Amino acid sequence: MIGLSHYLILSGLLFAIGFVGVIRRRNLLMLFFATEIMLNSANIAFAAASYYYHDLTGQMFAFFIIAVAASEVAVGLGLLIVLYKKFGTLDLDDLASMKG
Amino acid sequence: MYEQIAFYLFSVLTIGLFLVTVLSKNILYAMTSLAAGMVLISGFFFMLGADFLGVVQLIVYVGAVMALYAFAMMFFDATRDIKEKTTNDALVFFLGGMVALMLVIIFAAPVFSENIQAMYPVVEGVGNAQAVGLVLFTKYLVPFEVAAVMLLVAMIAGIILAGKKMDHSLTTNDDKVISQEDTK
Amino acid sequence: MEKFVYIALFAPLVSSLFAALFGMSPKKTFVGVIASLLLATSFVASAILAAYVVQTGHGIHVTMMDWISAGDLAIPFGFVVDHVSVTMMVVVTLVSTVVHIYSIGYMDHDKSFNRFFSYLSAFVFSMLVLVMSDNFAGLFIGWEGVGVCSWLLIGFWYHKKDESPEVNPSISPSWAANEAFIVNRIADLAMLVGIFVLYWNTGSLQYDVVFAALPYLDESVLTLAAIALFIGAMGKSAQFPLHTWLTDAMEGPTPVSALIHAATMVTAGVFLVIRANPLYSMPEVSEVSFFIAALGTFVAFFAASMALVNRDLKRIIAYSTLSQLGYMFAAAGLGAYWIALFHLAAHAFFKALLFLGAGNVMHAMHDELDIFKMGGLKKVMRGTYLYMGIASIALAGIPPLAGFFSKDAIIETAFNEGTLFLWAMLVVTAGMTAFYSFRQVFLTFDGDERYKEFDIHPHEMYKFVLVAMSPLALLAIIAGFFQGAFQEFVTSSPLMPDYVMSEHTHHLAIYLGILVLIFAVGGIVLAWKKYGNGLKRDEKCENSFIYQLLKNQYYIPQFYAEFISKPYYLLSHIMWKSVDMKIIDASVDAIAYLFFKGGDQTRKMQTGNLSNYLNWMAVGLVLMLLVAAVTALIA
Amino acid sequence: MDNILSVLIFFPAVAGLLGFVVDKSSARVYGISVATVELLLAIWLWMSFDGTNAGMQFVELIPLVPDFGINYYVGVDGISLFIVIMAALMTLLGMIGMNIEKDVKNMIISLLFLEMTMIGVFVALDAIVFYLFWELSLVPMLYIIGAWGGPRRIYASIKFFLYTFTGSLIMLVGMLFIAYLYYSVSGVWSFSITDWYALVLPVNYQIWLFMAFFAGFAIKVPMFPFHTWLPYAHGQAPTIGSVILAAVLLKMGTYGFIRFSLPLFPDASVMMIPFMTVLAVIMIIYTAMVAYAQEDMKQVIAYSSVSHMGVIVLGTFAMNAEGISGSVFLMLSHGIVSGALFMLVGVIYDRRHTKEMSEFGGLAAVMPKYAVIFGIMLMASVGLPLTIGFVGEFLVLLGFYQVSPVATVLAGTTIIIGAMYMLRLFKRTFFGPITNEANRNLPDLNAREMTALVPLVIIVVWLGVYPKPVLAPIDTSVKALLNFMEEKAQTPEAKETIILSKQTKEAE
Repeated sequence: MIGLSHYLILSGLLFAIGFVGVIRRRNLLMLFFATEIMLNSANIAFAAASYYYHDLTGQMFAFFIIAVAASEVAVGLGLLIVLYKKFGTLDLDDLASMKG
Repeated sequence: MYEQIAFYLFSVLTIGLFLVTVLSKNILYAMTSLAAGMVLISGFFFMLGADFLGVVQLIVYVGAVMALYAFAMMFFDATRDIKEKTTNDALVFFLGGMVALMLVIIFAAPVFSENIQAMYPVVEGVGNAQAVGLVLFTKYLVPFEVAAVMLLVAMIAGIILAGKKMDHSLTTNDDKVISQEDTK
Repeated sequence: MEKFVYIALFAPLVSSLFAALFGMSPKKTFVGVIASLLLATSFVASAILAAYVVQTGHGIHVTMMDWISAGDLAIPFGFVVDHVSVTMMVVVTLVSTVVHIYSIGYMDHDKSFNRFFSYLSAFVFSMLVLVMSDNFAGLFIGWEGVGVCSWLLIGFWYHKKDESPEVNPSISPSWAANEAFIVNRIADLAMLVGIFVLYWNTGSLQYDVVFAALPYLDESVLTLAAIALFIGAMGKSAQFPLHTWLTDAMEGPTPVSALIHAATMVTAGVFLVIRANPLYSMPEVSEVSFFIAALGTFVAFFAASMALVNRDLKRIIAYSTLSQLGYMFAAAGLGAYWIALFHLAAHAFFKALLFLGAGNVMHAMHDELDIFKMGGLKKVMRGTYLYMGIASIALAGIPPLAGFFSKDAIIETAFNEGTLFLWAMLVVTAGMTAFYSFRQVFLTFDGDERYKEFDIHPHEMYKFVLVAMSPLALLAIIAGFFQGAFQEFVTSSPLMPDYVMSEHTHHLAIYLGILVLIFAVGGIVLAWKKYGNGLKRDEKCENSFIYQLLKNQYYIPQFYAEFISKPYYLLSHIMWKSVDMKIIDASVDAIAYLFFKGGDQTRKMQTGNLSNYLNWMAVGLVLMLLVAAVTALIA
Repeated sequence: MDNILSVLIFFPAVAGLLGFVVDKSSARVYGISVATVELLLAIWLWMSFDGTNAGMQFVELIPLVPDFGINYYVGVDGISLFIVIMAALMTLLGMIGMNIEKDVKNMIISLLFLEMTMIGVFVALDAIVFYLFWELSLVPMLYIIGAWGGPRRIYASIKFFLYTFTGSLIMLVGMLFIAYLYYSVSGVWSFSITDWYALVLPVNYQIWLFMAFFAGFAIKVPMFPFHTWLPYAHGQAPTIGSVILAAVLLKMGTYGFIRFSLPLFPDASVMMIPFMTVLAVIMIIYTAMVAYAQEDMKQVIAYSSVSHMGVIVLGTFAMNAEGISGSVFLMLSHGIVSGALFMLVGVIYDRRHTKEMSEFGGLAAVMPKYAVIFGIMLMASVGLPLTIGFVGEFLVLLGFYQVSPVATVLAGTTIIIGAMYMLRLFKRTFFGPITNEANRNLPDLNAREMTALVPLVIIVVWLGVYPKPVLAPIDTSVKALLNFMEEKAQTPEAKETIILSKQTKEAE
């Protein structure tokens, strides 16, 4: 029988994949992808919790997460475009302008 | 039984697809595999009885977000392989592995007991979409509206940011001119 | 009668404030005149009060208002005019009136004439508060008040510059003033402790309450209170080892020396012991009382020895004052309080006279004080010669002048108490006293006119000044005759135990008196032989060890300078530069520096590269998860 | 006027805000008028204060965050009343005596805000409100030192700010912990000090909390060894800054001990007497010695402040009405006297732009009025009877004698070594011949300076001769405080100490 733990472990694994992406990649677009993965892993966890506890709150959260993710993509992509126009690259190593 | 098969199948596929996303050098592959992974995740939602969420997932992610990414990619000349120095792989996999390990340990451990009380129990005999609607438009009305406004704002922001100086052709003007104009 | 109490007390204050109004303007003679008149008013009021006390036999006690009240402590401004205080009031106001008038002449050419009167009257006010107060705190007000006035007056010529001790032993008036103030403060601390002890054990500071409670107190408490109060008295009365300030205080104008450092303020210590006689008479503190007597005797001898060789006119008189204060303490310590008070009064008259005479000499000699540079002045200064002669005879203890009666009584007391060693010391000291007073008189007024070498043209003081001095001269002559009356008057007070010689002593009194007289006359004769016909320097004697030792005041000032003042300054400097700056402040700064350095080092983490930041974030996340997992597993 | 305290707090602040629109040339007049009105209000407060009532008066309570029991809660008792008046007085006189050309308007506004925070601290009865004003007071002071100070003003102001801020953060933790304890005992949140008074804490908690509050107060006082910010702050601050700093801001620390430490932690306070005594005695003697070695006039007075604050701290822990009343009175007298002394140093600094003693000498002849006022303040500073300085010092030493005679004698050396450094200062500056030609034609005090200084002289003498109008209300409140402590103390040792220390033999 598939239990809550299964889903949570799956969610954790997906989160770890997204996490690897975040720390490994230098391209901003790839970072966005990785972020999406992490968000989705969280959504799975919420939906699973919702299902196993018979409580809609988890779904509500997942729902709002999707809304936030959508906004993030909209704004984030806009920013990426501006950045690309300005610097011609999306590589983080070339964008380091805030050196302390 | 079907449920188990579906779960493991979907899991393996999702993990694989997302790994491709994360590790692929080609941005197009990455995006495609991401889109596929999203579809599979909506499958999980359906399995979990969150029909409405699954539909939203399909529409928003696979439909809207992926479309946005696809359009954005056109700006960035995405067909060629990305040349980037990746962070030291040993470190990455150590950290990633640790995170995975931790999460698995935490979630697998039986300490998180099951005594959580449902605040908004699923109403029996009511469809998921209907139930979601009931909660969403009563208890979560204000957050919902706020989310709506946020999306609107995000949309406008996206248009403004991306749409600035759309009349300039990126291919004819070189970067210097643009950056100079930006600083004006 | 109450109004006379207030008149006597506040007339000097009014005088002081009036003079202060003109403090910054040029000399105005009327300021001095009005101040003197107000002082005379105060004297008259005091005299009326004295007559009242004599007639009725009881004192007047007034409470003006509350001063400090906190917790259970309540200190009023209360004044008591009883047998003891009225004696002091009369002495103080009389001497100060004379000194005020004298100062009109003496300070004639000083541009700070008005200021001087302001200070002088303020001093008298403080002194009256001291003697009239009905509680220890009030006494302390006056105690500190006279200290400040003394500081102001010693440092009156503040504009003089500091010199090396070889040129001027007191370095400068301002230095001497500070020394006097600080040394007195040391004693004041002890006095405060005495006050605290009495308060916490008797619940009050009023004399009557405290004295009534004395029999119920422990021995340790009584001893502590007695010692502490006496240390306070030692400072004011310049007893060894706190005596150095008194000779340095001679930097002040001479009227100040006459009033403050001879007649009144320095006797405040004796007054305190007399005032607190119920405490010092307690059998539990007999050791303390005996110590007072012994120290007094020692100081009498010790100061007289230094006076033997000194060349400074005023310092000789200052040492003599010290010596006489020693006599007073000897009497008080032996329980003969009324004799101490009697000697105090008599001494005030002739010592003030002596100082004022010295002031005349100084005035004549243009502030020259070295008696080796004087001589033969009697031709030009007849009046002064007469006055100083009278005062010196009185001081030397030649009958029938005042000094004989009062001093002889003290010496007799020492004999009567069976303290023969003290008695012998006092007798010898009496001889020394006669020697140095007449050495000074002869060197100043007789013999060759050495001043001519220095191109000085001495002249006699103003007439009115000499007239003003006459009451003192008169009293120096006749005060002794009132010994019996005085005894009867003072000891009729319940607070003043009588002291009568035993039968045995009484029989021997005449022989004892003659013995003292022999010593005194011997001293005078010796002085005449040595100095009567002019100054003959004796190199060998002057270079001898003892002469040098005496001349350098037993090297005590040098000792204080080398082992107290300088090390204190050095230590202060170390405390500041090394401890405060290098240890405490530096450690605070080190902590700040640590943070600053830490920030500076970790700044390198801020590469500006987002990827790098993400890596750090990842590390943080792993750590947090680790913590979460571990705590969860432990729970 | 029931809300006189709110008026007192916020009138200067509102006036300060309005000050932004005042013309630059009339800013000074504006500031002085506002400060005068404020002082009159403060005196009105005194006149309508009931001196026989030991409790809080003119209390105002407006809930701010009811869920956490945070209220705007103010009131005065005998202990705080006079410090409030002194804050208003010193602000006014400081403004009158101020001789600043640069940015007068900003200075006036800073001072008015500072006045608000100072009064706020002393009337606050809610810990959060207290803390708020406590921290806010740092800001105008930081600005005053940093903008108008001497060459090392930035270092000095930052040191001042960070040092005191660190201490008060620890104090805040203590406050929050008390609030939490209160909540766990009573089930309601409250930050009001009067509620906290009712809280009986276990002794070990008391000690920790005492230490937490100690960190805040001791740095502010400043107690040895946390005093090193003070010489810098004074050395670099403009005259007006030093005046306010010495007169009022330092008193916050000792006031805190009386308002918080004693009644909240009576057992810990009693247990800490030896510790506090040692620190206070070191503070008195050590800083007096350091003062003696100084070459700069202002530094002498700065260090002497620390030394005198040591006496105040000592009196606070005497645990009898004599000592604590004396300590409160000494706060006032030290405020008046050190404020005046700093103003006096400012006078000479305005003329010669130096504070080095070696630059002067013989000033008494050139500036007699100045010398007279300086002399009076000097005598008040060394605690001459019939000046304001004596009353407090005498009471403190008297009170502490019951606790520890040895410590009292050691602390009493303040009257000796205090005289030493002050007389040394006076001698080197005012006595002797005029050695420096630059001093020969210095003008004496002008009308403005006299206006600022003469009232202080009058107060010094008046309260020295007749301290009763001030001492009586203080004493009433202090006695109530002690009775309260005695009842609240749990350990028999503490109870015994409190009872013993306020008893004379006679009363047994």
